[in-house]
Amino acid sequence: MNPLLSVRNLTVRFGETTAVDDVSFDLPRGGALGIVGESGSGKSVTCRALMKLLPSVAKIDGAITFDGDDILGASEAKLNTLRGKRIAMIFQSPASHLDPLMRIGDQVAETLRKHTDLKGRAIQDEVLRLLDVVRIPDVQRCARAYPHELSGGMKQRAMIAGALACKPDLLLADEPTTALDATVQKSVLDLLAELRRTQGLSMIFVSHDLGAVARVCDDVLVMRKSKLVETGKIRDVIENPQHEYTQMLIASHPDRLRLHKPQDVARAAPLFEVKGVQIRYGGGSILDSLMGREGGFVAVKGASFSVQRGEALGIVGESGSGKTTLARSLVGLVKTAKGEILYEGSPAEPTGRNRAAYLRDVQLVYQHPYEALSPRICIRDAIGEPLRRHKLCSPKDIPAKVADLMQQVDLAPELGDRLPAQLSGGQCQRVAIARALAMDPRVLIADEVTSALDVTLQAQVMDLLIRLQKERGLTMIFISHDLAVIRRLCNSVIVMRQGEIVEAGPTADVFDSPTQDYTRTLIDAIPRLDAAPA
Amino acid sequence: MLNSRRLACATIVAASIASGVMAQDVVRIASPNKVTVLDPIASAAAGNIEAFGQLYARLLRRDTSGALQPALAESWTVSKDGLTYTFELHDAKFSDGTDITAQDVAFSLNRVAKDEASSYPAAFVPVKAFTAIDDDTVELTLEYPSAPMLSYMEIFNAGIVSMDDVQARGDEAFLTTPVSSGPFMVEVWKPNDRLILKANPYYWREGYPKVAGAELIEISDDNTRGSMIMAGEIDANRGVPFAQVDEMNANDGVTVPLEPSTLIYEIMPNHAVAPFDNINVRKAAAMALHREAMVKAMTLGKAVVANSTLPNALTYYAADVAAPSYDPAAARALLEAEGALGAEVTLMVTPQFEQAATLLKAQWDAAGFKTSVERVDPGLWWDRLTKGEYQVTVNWWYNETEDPDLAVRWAVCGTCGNKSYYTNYNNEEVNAMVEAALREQDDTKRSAIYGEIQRISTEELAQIPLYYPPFANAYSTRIKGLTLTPSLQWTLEEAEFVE
Amino acid sequence: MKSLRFIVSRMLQSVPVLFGVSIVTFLLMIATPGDPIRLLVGVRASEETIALIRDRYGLDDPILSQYFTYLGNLLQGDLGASLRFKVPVSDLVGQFYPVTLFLVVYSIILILPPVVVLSVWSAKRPNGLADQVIRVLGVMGLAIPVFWMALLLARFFGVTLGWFPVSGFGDTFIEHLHHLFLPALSTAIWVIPILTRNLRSALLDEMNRDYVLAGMSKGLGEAQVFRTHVFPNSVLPTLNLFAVIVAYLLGGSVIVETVYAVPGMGKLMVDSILARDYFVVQGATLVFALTTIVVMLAVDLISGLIDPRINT
Amino acid sequence: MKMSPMFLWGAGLVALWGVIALAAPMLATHDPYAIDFEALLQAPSAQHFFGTDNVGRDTFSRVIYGARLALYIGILGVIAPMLIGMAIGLTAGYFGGWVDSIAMRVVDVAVPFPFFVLVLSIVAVLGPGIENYFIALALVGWVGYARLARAEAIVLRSSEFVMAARTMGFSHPYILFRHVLPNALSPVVVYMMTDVTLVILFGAALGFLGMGVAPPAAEWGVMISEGQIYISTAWWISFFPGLAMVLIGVGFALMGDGLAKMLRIER
Repeated sequence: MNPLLSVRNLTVRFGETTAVDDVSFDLPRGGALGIVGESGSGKSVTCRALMKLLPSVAKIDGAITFDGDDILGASEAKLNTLRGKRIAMIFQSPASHLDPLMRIGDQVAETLRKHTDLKGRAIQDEVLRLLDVVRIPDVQRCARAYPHELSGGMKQRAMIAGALACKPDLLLADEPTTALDATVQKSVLDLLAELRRTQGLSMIFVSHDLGAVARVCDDVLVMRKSKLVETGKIRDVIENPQHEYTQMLIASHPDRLRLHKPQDVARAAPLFEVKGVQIRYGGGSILDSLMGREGGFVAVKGASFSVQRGEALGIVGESGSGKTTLARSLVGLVKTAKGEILYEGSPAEPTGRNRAAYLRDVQLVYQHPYEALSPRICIRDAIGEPLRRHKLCSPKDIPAKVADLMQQVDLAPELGDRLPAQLSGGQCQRVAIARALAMDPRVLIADEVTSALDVTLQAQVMDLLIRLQKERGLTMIFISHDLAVIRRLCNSVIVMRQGEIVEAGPTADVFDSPTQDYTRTLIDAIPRLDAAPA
Repeated sequence: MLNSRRLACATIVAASIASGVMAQDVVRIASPNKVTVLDPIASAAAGNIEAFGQLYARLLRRDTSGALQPALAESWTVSKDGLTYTFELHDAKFSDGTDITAQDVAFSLNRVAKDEASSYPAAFVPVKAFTAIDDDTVELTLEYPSAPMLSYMEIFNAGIVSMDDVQARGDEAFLTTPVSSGPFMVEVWKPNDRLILKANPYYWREGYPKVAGAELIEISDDNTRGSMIMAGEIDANRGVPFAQVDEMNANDGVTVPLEPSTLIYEIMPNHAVAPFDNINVRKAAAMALHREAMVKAMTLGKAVVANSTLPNALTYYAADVAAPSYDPAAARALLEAEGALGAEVTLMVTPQFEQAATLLKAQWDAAGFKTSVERVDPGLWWDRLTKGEYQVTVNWWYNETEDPDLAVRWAVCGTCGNKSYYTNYNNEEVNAMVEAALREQDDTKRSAIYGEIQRISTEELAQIPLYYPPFANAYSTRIKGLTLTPSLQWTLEEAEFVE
Repeated sequence: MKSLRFIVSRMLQSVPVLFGVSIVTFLLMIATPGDPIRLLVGVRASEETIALIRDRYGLDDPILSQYFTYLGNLLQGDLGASLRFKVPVSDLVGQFYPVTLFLVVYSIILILPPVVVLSVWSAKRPNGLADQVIRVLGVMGLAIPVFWMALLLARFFGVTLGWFPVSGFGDTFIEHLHHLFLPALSTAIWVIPILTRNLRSALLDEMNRDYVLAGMSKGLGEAQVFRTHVFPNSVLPTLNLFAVIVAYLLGGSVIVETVYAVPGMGKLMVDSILARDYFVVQGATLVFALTTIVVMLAVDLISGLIDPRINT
Repeated sequence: MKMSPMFLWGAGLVALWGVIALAAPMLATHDPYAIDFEALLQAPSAQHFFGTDNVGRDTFSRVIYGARLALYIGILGVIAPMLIGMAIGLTAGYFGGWVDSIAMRVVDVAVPFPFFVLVLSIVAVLGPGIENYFIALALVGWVGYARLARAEAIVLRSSEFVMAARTMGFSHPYILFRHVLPNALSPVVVYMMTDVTLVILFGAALGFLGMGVAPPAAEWGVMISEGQIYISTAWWISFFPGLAMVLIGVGFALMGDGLAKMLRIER
């Protein structure tokens, strides 16, 4: 029986650059194929080529045959009868792939209107049914809602519902879970796996995360630098990877990283003490004061914890749990409404008079590598800036100091003249770290530093941080939604949920014997390589 | 084909503007001058003058040839000493159907002469009183004789208003629809846009006006008015730039007859401030100018070069006097002699005198002045002029009558209220002669006096005369009998459409 | 309900704004040299007469008391009376405002279709021939002085061809359309390029959005994706610029109104400024300001309708 | 950053005008102010390339010299408003709070003003003339810039790199200049390019309404309005200045579009 989809020597070029280089594979009916690779590996382009959804500048060679139809040869008209009807696609970041001005229901209905003869009422019912299929609660409301009114998980489910509308034979999933919280990610993966069984979907699942692929797929392709490096049954690939890149990929998966033993810390007077800190956004308006209420939205409710010298504290929680807000309050980016922050026993004034002095000790590294650097300042100047402004060393020494810092974070000196936009995410993150180190801080707060990076980069950055902590005896506070990262790096951990600290303690205890169900679900949600397919 | 379209379009426009009335019997006149008030004594601004004549009949009127004719007064007698005038009134009615009585006439004319708010009483200064002898006899008594007094019974503010109405409504009377005694009455007044007139059924003159109505439309832009008349949207265009006269004439359906006026364009030095307080500097300024060439450039040869401080259309106009003629070398020499070489002068002009300003600056600088041009809007111009806050400027003026009395009072008399058109020219001798000439009954003697006035004031360059332009108004060939009299009155009642 | 509260609050906010506008205008007029009375009674009137009438109009009272009298009347909805015509300013506004409003709306109607067509056309193939031509023509339309262009149009369509009136407003609706065609056209010629440029770039931005890809993946085809997704999203930024332009047109129609002798607010304004007719200038400015505020509000409401993320 | 061809064309055109302005004395065939009673309203000829005007001045030379005033008006006329607008807009947007609300109230008052009327009355107050025209523009024109700059500043304020600068203990003024300003500039510059054209045009329009630059200055707007009544008898008087105005406008507009492309940072 011939495969549903067969790809032969697929090559995609954008002008000079070759995005996909001579890729061939088959997908049997009902099969599920994972394509794994890091950003820029060409996996997404491959996926889009299957629908011929590439900009006109792309030059496509090779052959793609879907159920006997030649895709690359087909006319737009012909393709549009396949797209959405027989081949459907779901994307990363549902937020941007849904039209912000159109109701969810209508966007799901679009496919039905286009490809079926359903009319009015019938469409409504079908939409509701689909939304129900993807486990969306309160389908009525959701159908009427606009994208911005739904959570990321709900958006993704809605998009899946739209993809399923016409019972396609093939579902192309392009990083469908990357932007989501761990728990949500897990549930979506489970949903996909289930749909596979129930709807008899064939699926191509593109992801940078082997763990995620392992949950849904039987077979896997590993791509690197637009080439296919390894293919095979997912189990085999995970158990004994042939290609060294695959091996590195697997080695650097949080699940496989050797747990480093954080230096244990003297139970002395804590360096940081946070007492009942409450943080509020908005509020305090005249109206509020008139009505004698506090108003606004409370992001952090009475958080209390302490950090020892040289300790590595992890703060975990899903998006909106207030962990980032809490971190920012430590460096005075947000004012605390209640409670106090003690640094070395005396009240820290991150916004007050001698903030400069305090901030030299306490530095924050941000989540998005590109956005954290001023776009029009070359990275050498970016790193030198604090030195120059705070006169941390004599002007003539600055170049040397900068070079030293760059070398410390493994940045090639020649990158110095580049603008952030001309660097990779990992490099930018290093620049950000180097810039923080320029202040020679004692405390480094890392806010989701790894979450925007590919796994191999994640591993490298983590190693870097560990090394720096050792060398400089830094005290660190890691904020992350990725428990694997936290587990690896931290002595102790705080679990936050909706602005409250729900659990805290030494990492090992929290992970091995969580007292809270919430914590447990978080831990369960960690994508594992050895997890059985859902 | 195009023409028919044009015609169709024209009719639409006409119909639209004439609001219901058939296009062919309403005369549409576009003028840059604005109608701002309807009370004949309240303003002496050009736009209002042009409107007053249509609303308020006077005791006398001028025919199309310009000759004085009986109007509301069918006859009159003047006493030997010239101090008493007696007017016999025609039977006539106001637009509201009430009779125009001697009381109305006396009331109206006394308002002009005596009311403290009367904007231009100059002509009536000698007046002791207007008194109604009986219902149709009015007697005018003077403090002292005034030769031109009879002709003043025709000027724009000598119009007759309804005493009852004015006393009843007060200022209200003139707000929107005054009771009119002239050929037309107000149908609608759209301030700042147009005054729509309709024929006054009670007008004293049988068979007049010949048209059903008229519209005085204010259009500030020369080109717009030009386009309008060429497109057939109006029947008369008040004030065609000389540059466009030939173009308009060439356009079928439009003619631009150059009509006699009492206009004079002149340079106005301020005699109260340096350097033009100095007669020789004024002379130099005059000699620096090639006036013939200037006039040719400014009017394309359509105006006469002025030689006197008074308009050439006036009786007793002295053709023999002359301002110093073009001689830049002499001008420079004169300036040097006066130590005024390189004297800085600021020439204040309104936008309409840009060309003149350019010419003056070029020639004066050539002769050794340092001229800078200051461009102001009319509002500011009047303010500065009347306050005497200027060195030299350019403007025109006209005279209501052919008699020079008002003209000399306006232009060269330092003690007649206007400081010689606010140039502060003040010559005792001239002032005295102005009064004498008014009282003088003998024609030849008056002629001599006015000649002398012109000689002196021109010699002393009270103003530097530039030219005497004709009225250049464009008329549609659809109408005949419409002209603008030298006293700025449209002969609308005579106008009619040609079939 | 929610949007009603929005409207009310915005209207409340506009009160101090109008107050500010009235102060600025008043100061401007006070500072303007030139005597309205002189212009009113004309050349020949003597100083004495002028002084007398100035006094009658209370123009010699101290400035502050003048302003407060004015403000007092204003609060009672009285815009004062014209110095020149002695008629209430509200009457004048009532006479001239509808014309300008008609002209502006007419212009908008002439402007929008070409803007949409042109910008879509040039966005289809960026930097293609059509795009280049449209852009260059646009720049020219922008750079040609309105009054100059207007004059040429008047002479050609009005006089030479005789297709359209070169002046006036007409009485019936049809006549309005006929009379104001050339003025509206002259306005459109320089407004179209501005909006086109704006909408074009908005379209280009939106065409690269992810949801376009998503739409294509549903097999909707370019045309439908453009119609249902790209276009609505592109309209928003243009809408705001549009508001600014409309506001500008309301006050900036001066030139066009002058050239085509349209009896509108622009003409009233300029004439009043030149004649130093203080109260008319103030009243008219306030009306302008109010209109602008309303337009802005309307646009915000519309964007609210289009874009659920904006909460009005 | 690589030059976009559009920018180069525009810049070239503007530069050309710049050269013309500087080299005016060399290029001009006649004294632009010299009147000549013998040569009134002459059609374009070898003698007078662009003909002569109603006082016999050489239109070609006047157009050449006009470039000086045009650039002067255009550039000075936008610089002042730009600086004022940027200063207000950036501070307001960056600091927010009461600073913002005060600035925005001022803007609120300025926005609903009919632009033209305001310029007109300001010119009426100060009297005509280029300098006063600039003042009027500065008093009115800054609003557009302020709004743009503010919008940008608000976005940048909450961007991570500005926060990073804060947490490195830098002062507000420093951050405003080093980090906010450079990234807020591009839309402003683009807007500026269109503004230049409009400013030059407004100059002309004021001339038309009789409030422009005083004669005999060789200013295109004044020339056009002077030539208006000769539109059908001596078209060249107003045509050539008009043409010049279009060409300079095209130059600036192209520059604007080009800059918009170039200032975008591609990743």
